[in-house]
Amino acid sequence: MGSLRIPLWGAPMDKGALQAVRITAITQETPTVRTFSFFPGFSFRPGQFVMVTIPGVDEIPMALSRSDTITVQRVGDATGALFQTRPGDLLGIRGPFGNGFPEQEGTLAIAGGVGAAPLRPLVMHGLVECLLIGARTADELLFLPELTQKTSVLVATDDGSSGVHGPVTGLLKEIPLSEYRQICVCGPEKMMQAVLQTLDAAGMAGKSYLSLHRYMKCGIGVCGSCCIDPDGRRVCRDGPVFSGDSLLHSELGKYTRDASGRRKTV
Amino acid sequence: MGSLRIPLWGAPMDKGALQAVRITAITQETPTVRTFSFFPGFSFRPGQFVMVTIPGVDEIPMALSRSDTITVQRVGDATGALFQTRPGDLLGIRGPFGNGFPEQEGTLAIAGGVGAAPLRPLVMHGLVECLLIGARTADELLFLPELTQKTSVLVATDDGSSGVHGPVTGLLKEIPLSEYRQICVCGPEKMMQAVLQTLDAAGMAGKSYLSLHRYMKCGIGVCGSCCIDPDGRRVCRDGPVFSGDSLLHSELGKYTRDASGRRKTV
Amino acid sequence: MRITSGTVLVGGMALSNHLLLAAGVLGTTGSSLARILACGAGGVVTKSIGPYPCEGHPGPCVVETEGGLLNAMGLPNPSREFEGELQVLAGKPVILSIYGGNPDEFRTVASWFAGTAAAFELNLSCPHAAGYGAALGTDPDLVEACTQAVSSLGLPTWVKLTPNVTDITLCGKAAERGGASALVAINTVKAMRISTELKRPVLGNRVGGLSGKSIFPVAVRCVYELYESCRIPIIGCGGISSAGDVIEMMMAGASAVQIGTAVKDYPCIFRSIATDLYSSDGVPPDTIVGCAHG
Amino acid sequence: MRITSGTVLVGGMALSNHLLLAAGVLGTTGSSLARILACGAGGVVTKSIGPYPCEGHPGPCVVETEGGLLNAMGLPNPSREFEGELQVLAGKPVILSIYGGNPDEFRTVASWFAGTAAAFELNLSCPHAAGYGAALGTDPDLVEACTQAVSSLGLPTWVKLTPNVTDITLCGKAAERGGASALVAINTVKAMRISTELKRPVLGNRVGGLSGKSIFPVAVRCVYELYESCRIPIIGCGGISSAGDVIEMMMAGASAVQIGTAVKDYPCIFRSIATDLYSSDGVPPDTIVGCAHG
Ligand SMILES: Cc1cc2nc3c(=O)[nH]c(=O)nc-3n(C[C@H](O)[C@H](O)[C@H](O)COP(=O)(O)OP(=O)(O)OC[C@H]3O[C@@H](n4cnc5c(N)ncnc54)[C@H](O)[C@@H]3O)c2cc1C
Ligand SMILES: Cc1cc2nc3c(=O)[nH]c(=O)nc-3n(C[C@H](O)[C@H](O)[C@H](O)COP(=O)(O)OP(=O)(O)OC[C@H]3O[C@@H](n4cnc5c(N)ncnc54)[C@H](O)[C@@H]3O)c2cc1C
Ligand SMILES: Cc1cc2nc3c(=O)[nH]c(=O)nc-3n(C[C@H](O)[C@H](O)[C@H](O)COP(=O)(O)O)c2cc1C
Ligand SMILES: Cc1cc2nc3c(=O)[nH]c(=O)nc-3n(C[C@H](O)[C@H](O)[C@H](O)COP(=O)(O)O)c2cc1C
Ligand code: FES
Ligand code: FES
Repeated sequence: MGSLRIPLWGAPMDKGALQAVRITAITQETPTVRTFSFFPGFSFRPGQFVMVTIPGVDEIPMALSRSDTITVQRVGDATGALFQTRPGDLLGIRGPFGNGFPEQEGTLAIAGGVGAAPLRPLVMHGLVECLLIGARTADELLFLPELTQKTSVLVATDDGSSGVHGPVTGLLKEIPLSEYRQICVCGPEKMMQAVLQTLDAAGMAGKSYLSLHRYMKCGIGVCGSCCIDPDGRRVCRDGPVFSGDSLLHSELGKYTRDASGRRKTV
Repeated sequence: MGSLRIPLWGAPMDKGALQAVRITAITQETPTVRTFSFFPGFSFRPGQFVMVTIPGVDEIPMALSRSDTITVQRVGDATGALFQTRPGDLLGIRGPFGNGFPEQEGTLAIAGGVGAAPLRPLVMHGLVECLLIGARTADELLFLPELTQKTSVLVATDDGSSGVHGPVTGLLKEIPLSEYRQICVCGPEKMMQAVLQTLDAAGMAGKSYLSLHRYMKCGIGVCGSCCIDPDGRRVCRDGPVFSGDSLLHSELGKYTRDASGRRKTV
Repeated sequence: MRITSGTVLVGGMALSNHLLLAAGVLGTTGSSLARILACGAGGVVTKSIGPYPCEGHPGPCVVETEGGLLNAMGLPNPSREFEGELQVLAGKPVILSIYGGNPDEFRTVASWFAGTAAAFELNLSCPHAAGYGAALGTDPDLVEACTQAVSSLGLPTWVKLTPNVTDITLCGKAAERGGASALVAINTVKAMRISTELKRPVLGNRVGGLSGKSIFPVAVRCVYELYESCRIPIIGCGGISSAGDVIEMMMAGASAVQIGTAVKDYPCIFRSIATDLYSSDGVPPDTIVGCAHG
Repeated sequence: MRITSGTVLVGGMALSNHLLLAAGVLGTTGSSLARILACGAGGVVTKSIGPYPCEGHPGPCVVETEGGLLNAMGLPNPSREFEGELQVLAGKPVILSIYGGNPDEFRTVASWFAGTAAAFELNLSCPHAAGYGAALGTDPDLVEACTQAVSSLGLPTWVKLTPNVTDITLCGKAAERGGASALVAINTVKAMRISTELKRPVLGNRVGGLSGKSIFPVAVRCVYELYESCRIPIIGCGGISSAGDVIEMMMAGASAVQIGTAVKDYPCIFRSIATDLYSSDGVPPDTIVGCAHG
C-alpha cells in the first residue's frame, strides 16, 4: 500500500517489549479531548497505533497523532485514568503496530471527531489536498488551526455551530471525488459506514482507506479479539486501515464485539 | 591468530545443534587408526575439532582431518563403538569448535601418532615446509604417502622400524628452528611437553602452537571440564591450540583431569 | 524427513492433516476460525469458553519476550453466545475448548455445544486464571472428575495439560482414567516479566504464561514423558513453528500437533508447514510417532 | 536505571558486588573459579560436589537450542578431592555447591569443606540426576531435612530450588524452616530435544535441563512468588545476561543474582554487567529489591 513518502521520525522501537515513556506535556484540544506528549517518540507511519498502558489500570489502543503524541477522547475507565495523569508521569507503550494509510499526494481526508488524530500526520506532511472534518460542535473540532494552514478544510458540525449543519457526509456531495488519488477516512463507525456508502455509489470504494476501531487486547495479531466478519481479518495486524471495497460486505456499521467477544450492534 | 589463508570448504553449519552425518567410507590407515569419511562435510579451519556422537554410546572430541573426515585411534569404549560402525551408519556432529592453528606459510609441523590428524590440512594446503612425524612403529605412521607429496618429511619411530630410532624430539636437533615462521605441534602429552622444552631452549616457544587434549564434555566452553591450570583457560573454547609460551608454566605434561574432574598424572 | 499425507485419525476425530490451531489464538470468532481452516489447518480449537461471559484481565494482556510471548488474557469469552460464532463452521473440524470452576461447570458448557462442536478440549491448564485452568489441572483427582463429567456426554474429549506441575504424567493418567480421548500437551509455562522502568510486572495480571519457541524443549519433554505413561494419543503443542518441529514432536510421541504463537506472524503457516512436511515418498506417520523412545 | 555499588550482604556472605557465578558452569577447577573472580564476579559457586566421585552422564551432555542451552551433565565431580582445587581460592568468596541422596550425605560433604568454603549451596534442584537434586527437591519434607542437616553446621546455607514443581513456594518455605540463609532460584527447566535424523533424544541422558535466555521469564516468576512467601533473601538465577536483567530480578525480589549460561560466550560478563549496573548516582540497591510487588 503506497511507498514511503514520509520520512520516519524518532528512534526505531523494540516493538515487542513494553517501553516506558514520560509525559512531557498535556494539551487540552477540545472540551473532551487532550493531547499527551511524551518522550521518547519513535518512528511510525501515519495511521499506525500504539498500545498505551496506564500503569495499574489497563492498556488501550491509540493512534499516533505525531511521533510523540496521542490525542485522546475521554470515554471510560482507562481514558479517564489517563486524564488524571500529569506531566512527569510514566506510561507504557507497545508498538507502533498496524499498517497505516498509503502515503500518496492528492489525498482527500475525511475525519470525524477524534478520528482526526491518525489523519493529522498525513495532512501535516502535505499529502492531503482537501480535508473534510466533522464534530458534534464547533469546539470539538480537532487540530483546526494547524490543519487549515496545511490544506483546504471543509467543516461540518452536528449542531451547526460551525460549517455545514449535520454529519460530515453532507460535505461529500460538493466534492469532485474522482479527482483525488485516494480518500482516507477515520471517524465513528456510523459515520464511516455512511461515507463508504457514498464513496461506493460514486465508484470510489476501491480508492478509499478506512481506519477501523475494534476491541483490541494484544495489538499484535494473536488473541483474535479484533477480528472482523466475514473474513476474519485482524484489525490490529491486517489493518487498522482497510481499503473500502474490502469492507463493503463486512460487519462495518452493523456490529462489533466487546471485551468478552459478544456482539453488540453499532 | 593468523589471517585466513585456506579457503573454507563445505557448508557452514549450525554449530549449536546436533547434526547427523552419514558415514560414506571407512579407511584403515594403520593397524589402530581408521579414517571415517562422512556426508555432508562443512567448513572448518585446520586444528578445529568436532564433538562426535556415536548414537547411544557417548560423544567424544575429534579433530577434523579433512572437511568431511575424522581420523580415529581406537582407545576405549566410544572409539571402540565407532570402529563397529559401517558405511551408511549415522553419527551426530556438533561443531566445528575451537580456534585452530594460525595459517601461515613457512610452518614447521611436528606430529606424534594420531596427532597428525589436525596437522594434515595444514600440510595439504602447502603451508608446511617441513614435517617431523613420529609413531610407535613404521606401520603406525599416519598419512605418510600423502604428506610426503606435499612437504619434506622427517620420520622417527619408537622401535626404529622407520627413520630415526626414538621419540620425534630426536629429529629436532637437526632442524634450523629459527628459519620457520611458526611451529605447529600435536601429539601425545609427554611428546608435546618434550617438544616445548626444546623449543623454549631455542627461544622459539613464542612462535610455537600446540594443540592440547583435555577431557571435554560440552565443547563450547560452559561446563569447565577441559580447563587447564594455572589460568583456567578452556581447551575447547580458548584452545585447543595455544601458543607455546603461554603453556610454559602450565599443567601441560604434569597432570590432566578425568571425567569426574580428578587429577591424574600424565 | 517427510511423511505421507492422508486422513489423520486422532482422539475421535478425522482430520485432513496433523496441524491444528491451538486454543485461544485467533479463536474468538467464527470467521477467524474459518480463515485458519482456509489457511490449511486440519482442525481448529476455539478460544476457551466458560460458564459465564468474561472480559478477561486488564491489560497489558500480551507482551513479546525474546523467543516467545507472555500472555495473561484471563479467559475472555462470550460464554453460550459463542454458539452464534460456530454457525459458519457447521460440519468443520472444530474442537470446542472449555473451562469451568468444577466438573459441573465443565459439563454444562459442554452440553450447550454438544450439537455443534465435533469434540471438546478441557482447559485444565491455563496458568493465570484464579479458580480455573491449572487451578484444577494440577490436582489429578479434579482432572479425572472434570474429564469424566464431559467424556460421559459421548463426544471425543481431549484434555489439555499444564507443564507447571511436578509430574505431568500423574495428570495425564488421571485424564485417561476419566475417559479422555486424547491428551494435549502443553499449555503455557507460568512466567513473568517486569518493566524496570514502570517498576511493576508488565502484564495487568502480573503473572502469565510463556508460549512460543522458548518453550518447545519443555513441550517435547512433556510429550515424551506422557508417551511413556499413557496409552491414549497425545497432541503436541508448544513452540512449534516448522515441519522439523512437527516431526520432532511426533518422534517424542505426538499423533498430531497444535500451533499457537507461530500463527501470529503468518496465519497461513499451516499450509507452509504442510508443504514441507508431506511428500508422497515420505514415511508413514505411524512409523515415527514415539520412535525416539526406542 | 542504575544502582550504587558497595559491599553486598546476602545470605551470610559479604560480596563485592551482586553478581555470582552459577553452580556447574566453569566451576570444576580452582583455576577456572579464580579466573571468574578475576573477571569481576562478586562470588563463585562451585560445581556440585557429591559424596562419591562421579563421571556424569554419557554424552552428548550439552546442546544449544534457540535462546538457550540444554544440558544433562549428570553431576560429574571429584568428590572430596575437590579440596585440592580450593587451595588456590583460600579466603575468596567461594560457595560450595553440594548434592547428596539424603540428609546425611549432604552433611557429610558439607563437613569435608567446612574449613575451606565460605558458604554452602544445596543442589536440591538438578532435574536430570536420578536419586539426587530435584528427586529430593520436589518434596518439601526432604528439602527441610537436607537443609537442616547442613545449616546445623553453622555456616551460611543456601538452598537452590527447582522450577519443576507445582508450587515453588512450598519448597522455599521448607528450606526456610530448615534454617536456610538464602534461597537460590532457579535451577534448569526440565526439557528435551530430539534429533529427528538420529531418531533419538539429543542428550545421552535423554532428558535434561534448559538454561539461558529462554527461561528468564520463568525465573523472574519464581523469584517473585518466593518473595511473596518467604522472608530469607533470594538469589535470582536463570537466563540473566545483562544489567537490565539484573535490575528486573532485583525488582522481582532478588538480593543478588547468579549467572551461568551467559558466561559461556564471555567469561568476563561480570565485569561488563557491573559497568552497566553500577553508578555513583544510582539508587541504593535496597530500594529496588522487591519493588515490583508494590
Ligand atoms: C486502532 C485504534 C486507534 C484508536 N485511536 C484513538 C485515538 O487516537 N484517540 C482516542 O481517543 N481513541 C482512540 N481509539 C479508541 C480508544 O481505544 C478507546 O476509546 C479506549 O480504549 C476507551 O477505553 P476506556 O477504558 O476509557 O473506555 P471503556 O469504558 O473501557 O470503553 C468505552 C468504549 O471504548 C472502546 N474500547 C475500550 N477498550 C478498548 C480496547 N482495548 N480496544 C478498543 N476499543 C476499546 C469500546 O468501544 C468501549 O465500548 C482507538 C481505537 C483503536 C482500535
Ligand atoms: C580437541 C581434541 C581433538 C582430538 N582429536 C582426536 C583425533 O583426531 N583422533 C583421535 O583418535 N583422538 C582424538 N582425540 C582424543 C579422543 O577424543 C579420545 O581418544 C576419545 O575421546 C577416547 O574415547 P573412548 O571412549 O574410546 O576412550 P575411553 O576409554 O573413554 O578413554 C580413554 C582416554 O581417552 C580420553 N578421553 C575419553 N573421553 C574423552 C573426552 N570426552 N574428551 C577428551 N578425551 C577423552 C581420556 O584421556 C581417556 O583416558 C582428541 C581429543 C581432543 C580433546
Ligand atoms: C494469546 C494466547 C491465548 C491463549 N488462550 C488459551 C485458551 O483460551 N485456552 C487454552 O487452553 N490455551 C490458551 N493458550 C495456550 C495455547 O493454546 C498453547 O497451549 C500455548 O500457547 C503453547 O503453544 P504455542 O507455543 O504454539 O503458542 C493461549 C495462548 C496464547 C498465546
Ligand atoms: C552446563 C551446566 C551445568 C550445570 N551444573 C549445575 C550443578 O552442578 N549444580 C547446580 O546446582 N546447577 C547446575 N547448573 C544450573 C545453573 O547453575 C543455573 O541454575 C541454570 O543454568 C540457570 O541459569 P543460567 O540460565 O544463567 O544458566 C548447570 C547449568 C549448566 C548450563
Ligand atoms: S488485538 Fe489481538 S488479534 Fe488484534
Ligand atoms: S568441554 Fe566444557 S568447557 Fe570445555
